[in-house]
Amino acid sequence: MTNMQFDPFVIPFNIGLYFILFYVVIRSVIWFRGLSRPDKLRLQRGFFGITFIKSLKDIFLESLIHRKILKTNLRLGYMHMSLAFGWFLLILFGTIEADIFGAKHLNAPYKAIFFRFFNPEHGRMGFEAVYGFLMDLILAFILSGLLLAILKRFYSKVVGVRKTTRLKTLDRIALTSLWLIFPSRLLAESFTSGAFGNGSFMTGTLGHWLASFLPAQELAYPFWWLYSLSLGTFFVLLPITRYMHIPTELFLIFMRNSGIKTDDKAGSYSEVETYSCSSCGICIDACQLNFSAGITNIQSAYLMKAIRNNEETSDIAHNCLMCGRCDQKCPVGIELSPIRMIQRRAGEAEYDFRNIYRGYFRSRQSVAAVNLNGSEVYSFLPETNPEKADVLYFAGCMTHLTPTIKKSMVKILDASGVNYNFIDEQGGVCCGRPLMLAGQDKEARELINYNSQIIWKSGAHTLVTSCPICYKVFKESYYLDVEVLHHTQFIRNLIADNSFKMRFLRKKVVYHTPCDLGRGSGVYDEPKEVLRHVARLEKSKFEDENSLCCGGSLANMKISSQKRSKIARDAATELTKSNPDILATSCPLCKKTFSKATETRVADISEIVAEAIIEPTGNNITRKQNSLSHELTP
Amino acid sequence: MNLEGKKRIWSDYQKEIADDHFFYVRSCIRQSFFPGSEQFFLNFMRNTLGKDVYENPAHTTCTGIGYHSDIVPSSTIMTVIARHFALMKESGYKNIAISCVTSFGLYTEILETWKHFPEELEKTREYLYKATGREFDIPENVAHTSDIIYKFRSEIADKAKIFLVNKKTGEPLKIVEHIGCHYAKMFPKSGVGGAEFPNVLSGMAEAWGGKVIDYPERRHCCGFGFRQYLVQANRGYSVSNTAKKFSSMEPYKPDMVLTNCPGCTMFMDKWQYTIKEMEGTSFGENGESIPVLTYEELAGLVLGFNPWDLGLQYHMVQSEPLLNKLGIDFDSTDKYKTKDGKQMPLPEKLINA
Amino acid sequence: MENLYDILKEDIRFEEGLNACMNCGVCTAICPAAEFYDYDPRKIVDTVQKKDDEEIVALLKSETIWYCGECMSCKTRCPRGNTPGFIIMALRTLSQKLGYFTESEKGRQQLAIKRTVGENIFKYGYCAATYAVNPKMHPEQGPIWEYILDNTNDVFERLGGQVNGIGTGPLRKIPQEALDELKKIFDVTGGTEFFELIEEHSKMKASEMGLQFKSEGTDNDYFVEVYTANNGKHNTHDI
Amino acid sequence: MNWDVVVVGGGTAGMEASGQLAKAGYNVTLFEKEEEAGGHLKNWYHLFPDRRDGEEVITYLNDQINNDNITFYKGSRIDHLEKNEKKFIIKTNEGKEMTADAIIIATGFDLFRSERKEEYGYGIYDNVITSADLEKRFRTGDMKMNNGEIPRRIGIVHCVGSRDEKVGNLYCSKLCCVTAVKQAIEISEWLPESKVFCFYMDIRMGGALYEELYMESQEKYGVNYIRGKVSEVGESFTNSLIVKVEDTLAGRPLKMELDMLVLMAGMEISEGSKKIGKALGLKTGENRFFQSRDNHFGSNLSNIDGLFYAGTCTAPMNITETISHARAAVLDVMDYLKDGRR
Amino acid sequence: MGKFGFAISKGRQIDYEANDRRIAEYILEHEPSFRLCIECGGCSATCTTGNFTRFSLRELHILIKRGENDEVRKNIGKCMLCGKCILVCPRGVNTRNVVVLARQAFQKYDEYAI
Repeated sequence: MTNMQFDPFVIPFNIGLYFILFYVVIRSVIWFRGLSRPDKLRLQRGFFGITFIKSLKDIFLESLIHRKILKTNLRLGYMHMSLAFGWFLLILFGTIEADIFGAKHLNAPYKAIFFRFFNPEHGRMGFEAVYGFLMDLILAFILSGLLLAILKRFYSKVVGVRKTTRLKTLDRIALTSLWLIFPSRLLAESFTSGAFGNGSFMTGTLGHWLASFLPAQELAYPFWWLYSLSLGTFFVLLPITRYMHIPTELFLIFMRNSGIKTDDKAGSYSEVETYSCSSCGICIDACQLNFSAGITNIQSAYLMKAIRNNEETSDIAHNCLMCGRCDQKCPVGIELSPIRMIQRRAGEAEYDFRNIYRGYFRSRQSVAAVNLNGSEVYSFLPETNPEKADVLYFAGCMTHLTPTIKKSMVKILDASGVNYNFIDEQGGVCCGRPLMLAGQDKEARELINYNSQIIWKSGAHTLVTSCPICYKVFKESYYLDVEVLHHTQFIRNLIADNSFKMRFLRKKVVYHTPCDLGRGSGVYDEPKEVLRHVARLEKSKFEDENSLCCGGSLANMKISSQKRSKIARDAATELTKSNPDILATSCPLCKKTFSKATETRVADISEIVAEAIIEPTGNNITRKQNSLSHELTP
Repeated sequence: MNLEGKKRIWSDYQKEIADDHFFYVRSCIRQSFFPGSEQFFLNFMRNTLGKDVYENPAHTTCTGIGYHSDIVPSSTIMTVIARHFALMKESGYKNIAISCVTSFGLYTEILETWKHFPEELEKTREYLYKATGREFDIPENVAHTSDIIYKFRSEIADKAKIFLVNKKTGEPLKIVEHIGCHYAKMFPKSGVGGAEFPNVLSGMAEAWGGKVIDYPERRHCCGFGFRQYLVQANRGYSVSNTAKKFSSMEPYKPDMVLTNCPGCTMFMDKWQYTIKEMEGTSFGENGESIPVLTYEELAGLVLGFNPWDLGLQYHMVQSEPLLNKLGIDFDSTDKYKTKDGKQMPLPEKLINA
Repeated sequence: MENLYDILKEDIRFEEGLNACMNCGVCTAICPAAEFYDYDPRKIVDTVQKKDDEEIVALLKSETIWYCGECMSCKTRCPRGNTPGFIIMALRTLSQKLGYFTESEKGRQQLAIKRTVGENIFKYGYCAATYAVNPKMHPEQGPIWEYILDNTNDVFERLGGQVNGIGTGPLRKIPQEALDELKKIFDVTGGTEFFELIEEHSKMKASEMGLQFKSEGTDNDYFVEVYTANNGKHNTHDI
Repeated sequence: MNWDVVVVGGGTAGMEASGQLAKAGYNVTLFEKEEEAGGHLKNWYHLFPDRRDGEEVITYLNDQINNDNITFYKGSRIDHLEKNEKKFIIKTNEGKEMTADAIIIATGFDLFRSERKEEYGYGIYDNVITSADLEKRFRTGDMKMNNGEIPRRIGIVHCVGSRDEKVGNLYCSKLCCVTAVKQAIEISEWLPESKVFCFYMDIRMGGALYEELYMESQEKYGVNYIRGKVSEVGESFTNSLIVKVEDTLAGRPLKMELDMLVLMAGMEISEGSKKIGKALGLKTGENRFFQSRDNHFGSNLSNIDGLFYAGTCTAPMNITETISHARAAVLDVMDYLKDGRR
Repeated sequence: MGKFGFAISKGRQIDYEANDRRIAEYILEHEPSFRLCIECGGCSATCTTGNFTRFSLRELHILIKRGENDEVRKNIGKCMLCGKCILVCPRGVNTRNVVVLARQAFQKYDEYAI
């Protein structure tokens, strides 16, 4: 039987294998076709460029080794790695083995997979034995991971995740078949080696022992069937289960590395992203709605699943703080928030917003052009002609509810001696981001046009805002040829060129990075720089990318006020563990939310700075007299 | 609906109504649109009951319509009314019988005002003397002519030729009453039965065998609204309010509307025509409109007067359907004849005709 | 100028009508005008009791004070013993005294009323008289009305009328002395002066609006304008 | 010391006062015009805000007056009451005659007679009932309308007979708001399918836990609140009630059909109080309740030495306040009867 | 107007029976805090839109509950969703979601489609 070339039990495996290969090829063609023209070019360039190498590296590190998961959670990482990487090795070395020891070169894949069946005599001594040992080792490696996986399923704490993703029936079948693959291989090989009295440390020993009280010869064959069957089922089910993420992630990595980004509308890339989600559950752990508010069915993993299954997503999509913590943590690097935004927009009337996000053209003409289509909903907004100034200060709606911030900013601006204009002093028009977050881009567009008009009519070169929400939208969605600064950045510059003197406050300060300023816009350091100038800045457990959300976020349409305050209390408790004198932030909304949640004084950086400013002698204030007499009451 | 409860309320509002020797003042609208009603009242009081009702040729309007459309100052109307009191005094009368609800409301209001603001009374005395050299006393008894008919409702019942019963079915006639806002809404005590459940008309109707219907918009204004009717541009308000009332009473299928105030009578009659013209809707049974009668006209019918001497033929909504229900055998040929029996031309496009 | 609230206070109807409003809305609930106009008597009372001259001036020039039908249903139920109707009458009088009434479409109509009802008082001794009700100005009176006017004497004779006759009865001729007394009363009590005010301000407004104006009668553009104009904006507002 | 103190009125205040005096060893004579003590409390099913059973309080009060120092005369009225320089002389309708060293007047309040708000049609339209009627219905559990059907939409009218010049009561009866909220909740519990609408001018939730109850009524029971005083009630063709009100917060008149209307009758000084007040020339305030000598520190003192007020004969009060007020009256009596004071 | 020179107008009275309250029910179903409003007007006072034009969320809130949908439809679009009202509301009503839901509801019941 040495030269046996074929046995019917390999059929299931073959069917599965060729089916999935075929499917993946077709699917990738479709995805490629679905890309926008520029993205197609990007991908081609990416594929035939040096980025190719990088992609390979990433694939190795992320898809096989699962570096990111390993970083955040060793046990979970090991689980993923052992399965992915182990399997990869098994296939690799299996093929080599078949190639070296097989009857001839370039065997059909099944020859490698079922090598021991076709070469039962193999591996008694010498190099063969060593190789056999290696193969056993790999299998053991996989099985160890598999053990973890099974434990995770029934007892998720083992791998250190608080919450594990829920499954649908097909996933279950696929999962079982996946679990069956390696044990059945183990048993199949063991029985075979048992029957032939060979095999290495694991298969050999086990086989020997089994053969001692079981008819190994007869039992081996059914287990080879089982092995092939489970492989086959797994492959066939792959496309309709979450395990599609295994092949999909490869494409994702290529696309990302070629510089493709998530669009504002559903497209190939967002689809590839959704399919790349392995439901590892890291986003669930990262989500404050989960661990503070006990809302456990809206996290990104569930959103991805809902999208994959074409379920109604609007409730999930809108019930999110958009803090971006999950984006940061996602091991696959899926742009979760942009995908959520796509879902929020889905409900609304079709509107092409690409230009605004990308800000392709940023000339005044284009603004004028855009303004031609005029306001429909907000036609009541008056024509305004702001007085000319170098710097514009736009407090923002939320800042109007925190008058101390307004007051402090006015003090700072006055002290700085810049020629500025407080454009929304008497209450301005909303920046438009809240509408966007609700998915109502068309309406947001009208407000953006309106504000853009005012901004460039004023002829200013810098726009300063106190509200990270406004800051993000000014940066991303306005066609402005002015420099947009958050007031922390502006103050940092002022300090840099000594615009005013400050005394050092003997106060212990912990800084909370607002979501839209930090993760949302990548502004982490300037605020801290400023704080270091005026007070003693302490670290907290939640710094920078890892910072928490205050819970006040406008992005969540659904959450109740009670749950908001729960989130705020938990976050505040974490941040004030070191009993700072001040919990500093740089967002009026965070300030307002935290003020209600903690005994510690909560202050915006501008307030602290204003406190530290040493009043300039003599009046070098260049701000218009009329706006000097300043209404501070909310 | 619990009648006992109503009775309790009515007992709280027992109004003092003089028995004889009335000084009669006419109404702008009643005399111009329903002269037959005023004639019946005098005729009935004088000839049937033998009471003394005096009408002074020199009495005039109270200017109430002008006052309530804000072109007549209050001091003016007070003095005009004072002049009527002067005429009373001169001709030796102490009880005034007022044919118009708006006037009645104003007489009551002004007498109240003089109580609270004696200086106003003094001012009025001066004005009147200055203007006419006349002097006046405060009347002892102020009654609307409907109060008086109400007072003598059982006398009428005794002399009744017909009762308010549907001859064919034997059922009592379904009557919707409309009091008129100025009768008691301003001074509930001044009206028989008060403001919420006035008894002045229902008392008559029930005394004469009819059944009064309460309907959701019973208390609602007829829609006159003075300036809201007097100026064409505003009449939408007036007609809309009437329409509201009628659509509210429609489901009860009333046989007639019994009114207290000449204005209301005219509007509820004429607006039915207008609404029919505008929207083609009529509110009575089988496409007919609902006859609107003054209490005098109704009393007249009960006493067996000839409907055409009461002037029913000069309403826009003709009352034949009602007369038939009551089983009154009227002479249609007599309908449009002059006093001395000369045939007049026949009007066209009347309702229910 | 004297504080407008105090001037209003001098009007006994205002004195009577306004104690203190607690905005319960019992008046508006049953107000015939509130139903067919964008009108809320409660708000008027509330505005007036703020004693703010600017707001009162705004009222005097507004349409809203002309919506009330003076049915006085509001007097019956007010838990604070106010009478919005009286307050409005006082406001209307003041608006005419100060000439503000011509600022509003509804206010301008005062001329039409003066020229019809007002004149009737002197002509016939009554606010309304059969032959004063012109079918062309009163189409809603229907065919019967034209009929009555064509046969006034016959109709009234049978119903006890005295068309232009001496003595008593409907449509009788009011003795000249009586009419003179009426006129005299108007002169003495400021009624005549009030009429003249209305004429005067209307005349000014007419020229301002560039409309033909005659010192009497109904056959001139300004009269027709005020008698018929309706901008259709009287029963809606924005939220 | 064996002073004789007469307490007039066997309601909450009278019973509590008698009990406290008796404990302190005074000889108390308690007069109640009805055959049973307990006053208005007898008719109340549940008390606000905690919804405890009124019976429990009655039981407490009965234990209070179950004391050998108390002589309790049921069904007896004071016909004659006068004071010579030292003692009060009392004659009752049953001809009893006695003297007293001090007197506590606890003659309480009457509920406003809702018939007097004619426009609401109490006693005229079926299914217009008062808050007291509703409490009775809660006891019997019979929530049906006259036609035997279950009311699907129920209206509650606040301020009936309170804050109303038309019935001569300008004052706020203070307890009707919270009673309305309590009853709205109870209705919703009896008839979960039905909707409740409260028509109010102001929601006055002055007491502890009142506002919470109000919020609960919205949150848990979906009770609707419409700001506006009901102007008139009529009957529709189908015999449902039609209320007309201004939805003042929308600035528009509103018309609504209801199956049942509950009138929150306010509090007025009782007829009994008036009689005694007349007989003795006791001062009354503009609200016709007895006027205390001082609003802040003499609310139990009358204009006659030795005669004291307890409870709602001086102003609307809830049970808690009434009991406290009664105890305060007892302190004043003791102080008055201290040796040497007389 | 026709031959009379005036017309019968539709009343302004809110006729509770005649009105359609599906919009309100839809909102109540998805945002229970909608019940908690006590009409204090805080939202209207702080409102960004209200700063520019006559727009009262408080008033709209009532009209929604009464089923005066035409007026709501006319005005609801003016809201900028800036969210100040949420921070002001003493009863923790999720005012922003109420607006969003109202807009959704109007789209849902297409006879009101905005």
